Amino acid sequence: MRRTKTIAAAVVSLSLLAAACTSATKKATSSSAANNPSGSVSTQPGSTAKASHKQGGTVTIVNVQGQTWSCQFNPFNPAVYAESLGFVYEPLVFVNLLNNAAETPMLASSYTWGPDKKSITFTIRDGVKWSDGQPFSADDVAFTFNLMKRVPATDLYSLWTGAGLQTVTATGNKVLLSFAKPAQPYFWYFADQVGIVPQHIWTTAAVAAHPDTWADANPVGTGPFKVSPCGPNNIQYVANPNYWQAGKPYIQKIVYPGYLDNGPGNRDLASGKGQWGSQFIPNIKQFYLSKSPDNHTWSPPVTNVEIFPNLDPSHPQTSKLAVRQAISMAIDRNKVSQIGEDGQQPPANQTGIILPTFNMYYDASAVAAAGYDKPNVDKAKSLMASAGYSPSNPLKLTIITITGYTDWDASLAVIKQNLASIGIDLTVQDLAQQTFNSRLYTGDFDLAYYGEPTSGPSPYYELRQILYSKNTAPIGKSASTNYERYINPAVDALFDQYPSADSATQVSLIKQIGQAMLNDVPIIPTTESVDWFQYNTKDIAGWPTPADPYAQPAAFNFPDAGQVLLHLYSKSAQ
Amino acid sequence: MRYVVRRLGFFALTLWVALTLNFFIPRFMPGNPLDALRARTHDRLSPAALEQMLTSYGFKPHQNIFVQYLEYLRNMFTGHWGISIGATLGEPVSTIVWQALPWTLGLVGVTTVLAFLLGSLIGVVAAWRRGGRLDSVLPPVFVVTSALPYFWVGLMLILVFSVWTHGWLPSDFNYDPDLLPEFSLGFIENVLKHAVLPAATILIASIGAWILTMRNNMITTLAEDYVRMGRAKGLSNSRIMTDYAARNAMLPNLSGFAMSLGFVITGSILVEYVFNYPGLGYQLYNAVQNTDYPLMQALFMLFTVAVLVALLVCDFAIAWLDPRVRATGSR
Amino acid sequence: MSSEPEFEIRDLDVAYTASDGPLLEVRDLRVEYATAGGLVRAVDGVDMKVHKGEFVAVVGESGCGKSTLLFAIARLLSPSAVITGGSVAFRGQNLVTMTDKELNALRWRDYSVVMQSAMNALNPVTTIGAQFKDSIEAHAKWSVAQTAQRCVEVMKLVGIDPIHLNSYPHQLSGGMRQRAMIAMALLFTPDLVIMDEPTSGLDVVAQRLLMVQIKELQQKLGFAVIFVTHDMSLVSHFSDQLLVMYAGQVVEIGPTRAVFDSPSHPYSRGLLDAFPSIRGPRVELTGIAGSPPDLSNPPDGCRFHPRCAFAMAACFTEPPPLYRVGPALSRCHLNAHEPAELPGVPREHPGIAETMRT
Amino acid sequence: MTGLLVDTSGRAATRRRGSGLTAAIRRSRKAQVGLVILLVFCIVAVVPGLFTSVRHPNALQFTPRLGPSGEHWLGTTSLGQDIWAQLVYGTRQSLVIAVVAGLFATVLSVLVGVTAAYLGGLPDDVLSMITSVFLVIPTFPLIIIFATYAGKSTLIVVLIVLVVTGWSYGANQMRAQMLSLRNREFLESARVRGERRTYIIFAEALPTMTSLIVAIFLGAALYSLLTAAGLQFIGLGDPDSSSWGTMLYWSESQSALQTGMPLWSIAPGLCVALLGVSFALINYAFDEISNPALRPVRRRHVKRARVRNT
Repeated sequence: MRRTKTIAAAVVSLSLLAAACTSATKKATSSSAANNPSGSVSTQPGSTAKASHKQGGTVTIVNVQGQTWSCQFNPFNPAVYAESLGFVYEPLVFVNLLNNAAETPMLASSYTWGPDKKSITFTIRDGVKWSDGQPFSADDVAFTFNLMKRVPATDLYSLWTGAGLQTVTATGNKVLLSFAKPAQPYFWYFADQVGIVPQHIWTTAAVAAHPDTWADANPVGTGPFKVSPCGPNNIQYVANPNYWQAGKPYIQKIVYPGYLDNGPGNRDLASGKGQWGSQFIPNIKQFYLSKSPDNHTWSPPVTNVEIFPNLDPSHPQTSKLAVRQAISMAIDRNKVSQIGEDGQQPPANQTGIILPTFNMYYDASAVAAAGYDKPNVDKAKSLMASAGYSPSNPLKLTIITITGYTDWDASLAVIKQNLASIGIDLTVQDLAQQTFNSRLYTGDFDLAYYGEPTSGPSPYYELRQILYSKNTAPIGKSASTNYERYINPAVDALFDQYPSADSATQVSLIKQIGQAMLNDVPIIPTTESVDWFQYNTKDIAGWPTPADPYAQPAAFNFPDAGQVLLHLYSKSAQ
Repeated sequence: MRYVVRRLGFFALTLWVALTLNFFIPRFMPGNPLDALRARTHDRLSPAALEQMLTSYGFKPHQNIFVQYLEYLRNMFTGHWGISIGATLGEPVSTIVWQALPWTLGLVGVTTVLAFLLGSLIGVVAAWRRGGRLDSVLPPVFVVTSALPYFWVGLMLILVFSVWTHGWLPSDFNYDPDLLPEFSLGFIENVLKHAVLPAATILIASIGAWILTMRNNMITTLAEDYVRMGRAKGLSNSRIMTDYAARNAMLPNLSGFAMSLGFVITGSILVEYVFNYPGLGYQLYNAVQNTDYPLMQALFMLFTVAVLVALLVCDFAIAWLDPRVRATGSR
Repeated sequence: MSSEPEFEIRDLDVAYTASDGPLLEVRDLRVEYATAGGLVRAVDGVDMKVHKGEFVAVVGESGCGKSTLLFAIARLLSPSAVITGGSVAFRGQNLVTMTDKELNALRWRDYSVVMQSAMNALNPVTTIGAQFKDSIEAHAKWSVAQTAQRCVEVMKLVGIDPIHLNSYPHQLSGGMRQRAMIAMALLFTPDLVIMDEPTSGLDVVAQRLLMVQIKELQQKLGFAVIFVTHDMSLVSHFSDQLLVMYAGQVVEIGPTRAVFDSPSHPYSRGLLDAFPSIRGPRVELTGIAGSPPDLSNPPDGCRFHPRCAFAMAACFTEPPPLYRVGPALSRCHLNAHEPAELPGVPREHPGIAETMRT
Repeated sequence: MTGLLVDTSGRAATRRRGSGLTAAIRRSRKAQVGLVILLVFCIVAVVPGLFTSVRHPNALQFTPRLGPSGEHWLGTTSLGQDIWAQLVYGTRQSLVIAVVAGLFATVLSVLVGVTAAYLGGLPDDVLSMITSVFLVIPTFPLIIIFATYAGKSTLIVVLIVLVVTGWSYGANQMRAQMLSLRNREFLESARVRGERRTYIIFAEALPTMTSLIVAIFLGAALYSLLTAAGLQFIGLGDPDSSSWGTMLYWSESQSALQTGMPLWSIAPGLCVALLGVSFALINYAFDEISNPALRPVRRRHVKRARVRNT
C-alpha cells in the first residue's frame, strides 16, 4: 500500500486488497453454514442497526484513487467495481469478517447446503425491485452466474474453472448452484463478492455483445444508491427510492471525489470536509486526530506484509532454513511497525495468522516454543553461525521492493539494521512496480518484500495462496501466488482436507499449517496491513467501531461499504 | 520552397522517431499490462479472466510485434487510440485525452506563451532603459528564478499560499471535486482559483530565461548600426525600439523559444504532478506507472505533435518577421 | 534641386542663416568612454569648422577617435560614451546641449548621416522604401503620393532603379546599398551630410565611382560634407579641407592640397606614405611603426612621440600646441617657430573640464 | 529547464582565449558569487564529514519529527534521520550528476556541432537533422518511461538518460557558432597554411569558442541538475541514495509540508536552486564576458545643461 501518489495503481490495489478481505471468520461456535444445514440467519437485515432513523444528510468519502473517475460501473471491471458493488449492486449474502462471521442475508433471504457442500440452494428475497422499477427475481441471479460462464473475462474468481461450478439453475424463487467438489471455501466468493446484475438490461444487444467491457455508465442495481451524476472529479450517489429495505438508506446523498493524491484527501479529512476516510494519514495524531474531537480512527488488520525468501535450491542462502529462522528472529517487528508504518499497522507473527482478527486460529504457546514470540538476536546469531556467517563475515543478501512504497522502504531500513546485527548485509533494491512484479512472479530474487493481499473468511485463504504447491511454478515461470516456491506435500494435504472438514477440524488444520510456518519459515511476516479508516462524528453517526464492527470500515471494501452506508445517519436530520 | 520541404520532412521524421521510440521502449522493458493488472488486483482474481478482459480491451501481446507496430502507427494517425488498460481500465483513451487536453492547454499552454511574451517585453524594456533601475535589478533576480526547479517553486507556493494560510488558495485539482462543470461565474472563478498557483509556478520558473535572453539580444541589437541610424534619422524612440531594435532582437528569441519547448513540457509535467492537475502530463505519468500502453502512446504522440505545431508557429512567425528567412529559408 | 516648394523655402532660410558664420563650428569637443579599464578620452579638445557646401575630410588610423568625433557631432554616441566638454554649433545652435526632441527637429532635415557598411546600417527586416518612408514621416507631413514621389526621386538621384524601394537590404549589392544609404541621407537635401567611411567594404573601383558620385551630388545640391576615412588617398581629389586626427586630437588641419603637398606633421607624412598609389594594394602603415596609444593613459608630451622618428626632448614632456604652418595648422614641436592663433579657440577650458567630471 | 537558454548573440563576435576568461571573471561580481557558491558545494561534496557529526545520514537513528535544534540544525525526518546530515551527504550525488552529465553532454554537443558545421553538405544535413529531432522530442516523458522501466534507476541510468537527452541544445549552438566562424580570416589563413582539419578545428576554432563551450556546459549541467532532481522527486531515482532529489521525494511522500516539517522539503530544494543559481550566474557572467555590450553600464551623470556654449 502506497503512501505516495507516485503510483495510482497502488491506490487501486489498496482498495482491491481490502476488498479481498470482506468476508467473515466462521467460528465453530457461531451459527455457520458449516454445521447448520438450514443456512443462517437473523431475519432483520442490517441486524446491528437497532433503532431506525430519519432520512437526510450527505456523506463525503475520502479515498484516494490517483485517477480521475472513468464513470464506469461495470461490476466485473476490477478498476471500477469497488465503486459499484455495495453501492449499486448487491450480493446474495453479506458475510462480515470482523464480527464473528455474522451473515446478513441480502438478495438471498436464506440458503441451504447440499450434501458434502457440493451444492447450495439460495432462496431469493421477494419484493426487491431494480432501481429502474423492474422486479428482481431468481432468474437475474441465475443469469449473473451463467454470464460468468459465457464470458470468462467476467468470471473473476474462476468459479466455473477453479471452484468447479457446473450448473446454476433458477426454479421459482430458488437458485441452485452445483459444484464438482466441496465448495464451502468458495461461499464468500459467490455469495458475498459477486454482485447480481439485472438480466433485462444485460441481455440487451449492446451489453450482451461485450458484458466484460461494457461501460455501464448508469448502473441499474438493487442497491441503496443510484449514480447521479458522475464526472471525472466526482461521483455523486443519491438514495434509491425503491430500495427494498424500507426507510433506508438514511443518508440521502454521497459525494465521492476522485482524489489524485493522499495530500489533499488528508487535508479534507482533517478539516472535516470529508467524513469517511479510507487512506493512510502520516503522523495521524498531529495531522488528523488533534484537529477535532470529532475525528476518530480505527484500522483493523486484515493481511500480512511479509518477506518472501526464495526457497528454490538455486538460491542456496535463502533456501537454507537456519538463515530464514535467523532473519525471522532478528527482526524487531514492533520497531518495524512503529517506524515503518507509523505504528498504524500492527506487527505480524511467524505463523502468518492475523491478530486479533483470527485469534482463534493462533497458538501462542507453539510460537513461544519455537522462539518467535519476541526478537532473539543471540539465537539468530548462533543460527547464522551454524550457517557459517557472522557480523565479521556477513552474508550479503538483496531484497527487492517496490519504488514508492515508502512505508516499506522505511520498514526495510529498520530490518536492514536488525539484520546487520546478526551478520546479514541487506541491500534494499527498489524496483518499478512492473519490474518488481515480473521478478516476483518468475522467482528472480533472493528476498522480496511484499504484502500478500488475498485473505478470506479464515487464514486458510491467505495461507493457501502462499503455501499451496499448486500455486507455485518453477523458477522462470510465472507463479500465481506461491512466489517463494514452497513445496511441502504434508502441508498440501492439510489444505486438501480443509474444504470438506467441519469447522472444528478446520481450526486444527489451520493450527497445523501455522506450525508448518514455524518449522519451515517459508515466508517471514513482518507487519499486518490494515483497513484504513478515519471517521468524523460531527454530523454523521452509525459508524462501525471496535464495539460494533458490523462491517469492514474502509470505503473501498465491497460490499461492506453498502452495509456501512445502510447504518450511517445524519444527526442534524433527526 | 526547398526550405518548406525540408521542414516538413523534418517534422515527419521527428514524429516518426518519437512514435517509434515510444512504441518500443516500453515493450522492450520488463513488465507488461497483465502483470500490472494482476498486481493491482493482487492476484485474487483469476489471471485467465484478467487476460481475457485485457484482450477484449484490445491488448494483443501474442501478436507479432512488427504487426503491432504497423497497426499502432496506423491507429495513431487515424485517431483510433484504443482503450485504457491501466488504472482507468476500460476508459477510452480519447475520452481521457479530451478530458485532460483543455486543462493542459489552458494552464500550460497559455502560461508558457504568456511567460514568453511577457518576458520578452520586459527584456526589451530593460535593455532599452540600459543602466536604469529596472535593468540593474532585473538580471540578477531572473538569473536566480531561471535556475529554480519547477516542482520546488510549486511546493513553496503550496506551502506559503495553501498550507500556511490554511487553504487560502487551492493547491490541487482543476476545480473543487464537489462542483459540477458548468458555465457559471462561480465555477469559472473556482477554476481560476485552482489555476493560480500552478500558473504562477510556470510563470516564475520560466519567465526569467525569456527576460534574460531577450534583454541580451536586445542589447546586442541596440549596438547595431541600423539602430544608431534610426536615431540619426530622428525617429521617435518607440519607433526605434519596436521596428528597429525589438523586431530584430526577437528573432533569435523566437527560435530559442521553439528550441526550448521540449523543456517547457518537462516543467509542466512536474507542475501538473505537484498540483495534481488532471492534465495530459498527469495522465501520462499515471499511464507510465500502470503500463497503460494505449494511453502512453496517445499522450506521447500528442506531446510531440504539440511541440511540432508550436515549432511550426515559431517558423511562421520568424519567416514573417525576417525577410532573409523568407528568401533563403536558412538562418 | 527638388521641385518641392518646401525645399525652396528651406533653402532660402538656410542661405539666410548660413550667411553669418560657418555652418558647423566644433569647439574643444571632448568625449569620454566609461570602460572597465577606466575613463578613456577618445576625443580630446577638437576644434573644427565646416562652411556651407564645404567638403571636409577627417583621416586617421582606426582607433584614433575620428568615428567618435563624428558621432559626437551628430549626437549619436552610444550610452557608454559621453560628451564631457566643448560645443558643437550647428547654424549657431549648440547641438551638445539640445534635448533629443530638439535634435530630432534638425536631424535628417538639416543634417543627415551615412554610415560605413550599409549592410549593418540598414534595418535588415524592412524594405529600403519603408526605411525611407519612416524617415520622412518622422519629419514631414506629406501625402502618400508626395512621399512615394520623393523616394523615387532620391533613388534616381543616386542612380538606382526605384524598383529597389521594395527590396530588402540583403537583396542589394554592396555598392547599391551604399547608394541607397546616400539616397536616404538626401531625402530632405540637408545642409550637412556626415559620412563615416561610406566606401569601406567596396573594391577600389567602386570606391572611386562612389566618390565621384558623392562629389557630383554635393556640387549639384550644395550640401556640406564631413567625410571620415582612414584612406588619405581616397579623399585627396575631393575634399576642400583635410583634418588629420591622432589619439583623439587634431594633429594637422588645413586645405587638402596644402597638406598633401607638404604634410607638416610626421604622422600625416606617415599616413601619406602608407598609400603609395591609389590603385596599389593596401599595405600596412610602413611609414609609422607601432600602433595608436591606449587612450586610457596617453603618453606624456606629444602623444605621437613613441612612434615619431623625429622625436626630440621636448616631445617627451611638452604637449605641443597647434602651430601655424602656411595655410595649415600642425600639432608638432618641429613647427614651433610660429605659434598658431586660430581666433576664438582657447587652448584649455579647465572650468568646463571641472564641471564635466562632477 | 528553460534555464538552459543561453544567449550567444555576442559570442560569435568574440575571439577569446581561456586566459581572457579568468581575467574577465575577476572583473565580474556575478561570476564570483556563482563560483563561491559552487566552491562551497564542491567542498561539502568532497568532505561531507567536516560539516556534520552524523556518519550514516539515511540510518533511522534519531527521534522522528524533531524541530530544529542545536542537536539537529534542521530537525529530523519523520523516519528519524537528521535533515542537515542528509543535506550535506546529498550534495555529492547532486553535484556529480550535474557535472558529469553536463560534461558528457557538452563533449557530445561539441563533437556533433563542430563536425556538422565543419564538414557541411550531407553529413551536416544528417547530423543537424538528428540534433533537431532530439531537440524537439519532448524528452521528459521519454525519461519517465525509460527511468521507470529501467528498473532501479541507478546513478548510471540517470546519467545516461540525462546525457542522451541533454546534448542536442548545445550541439545546435556549436554548429551555428562554427558556421559563423567557418569563413573567418584566421581560419582561412590556417587553411591557406595547409593545416590539417583536425588541427584547425581543435587548435584554431575551438579556443575561440571557449566561452560558448563553457556556457553550453553550464547549461547542460543546470539541465541535468534540475531534471535529475525532478526525476528523483517523482520517485524515479533510487530512494536509498542520498541526494537532494531523493530527500524531496521522501519529504513529499511523507507529506512533510502538511505535517509541519516544511524544512524537510525547503532545504533540499533550496540547495538544488542554489547550485542551479551558481551555474546560471557563472553562465550569465560569461555572456557578459564574451559580449561586452552586456556588461552593466555605470551611468555617468553629466548635466548637459551645464555645458555652456561660450
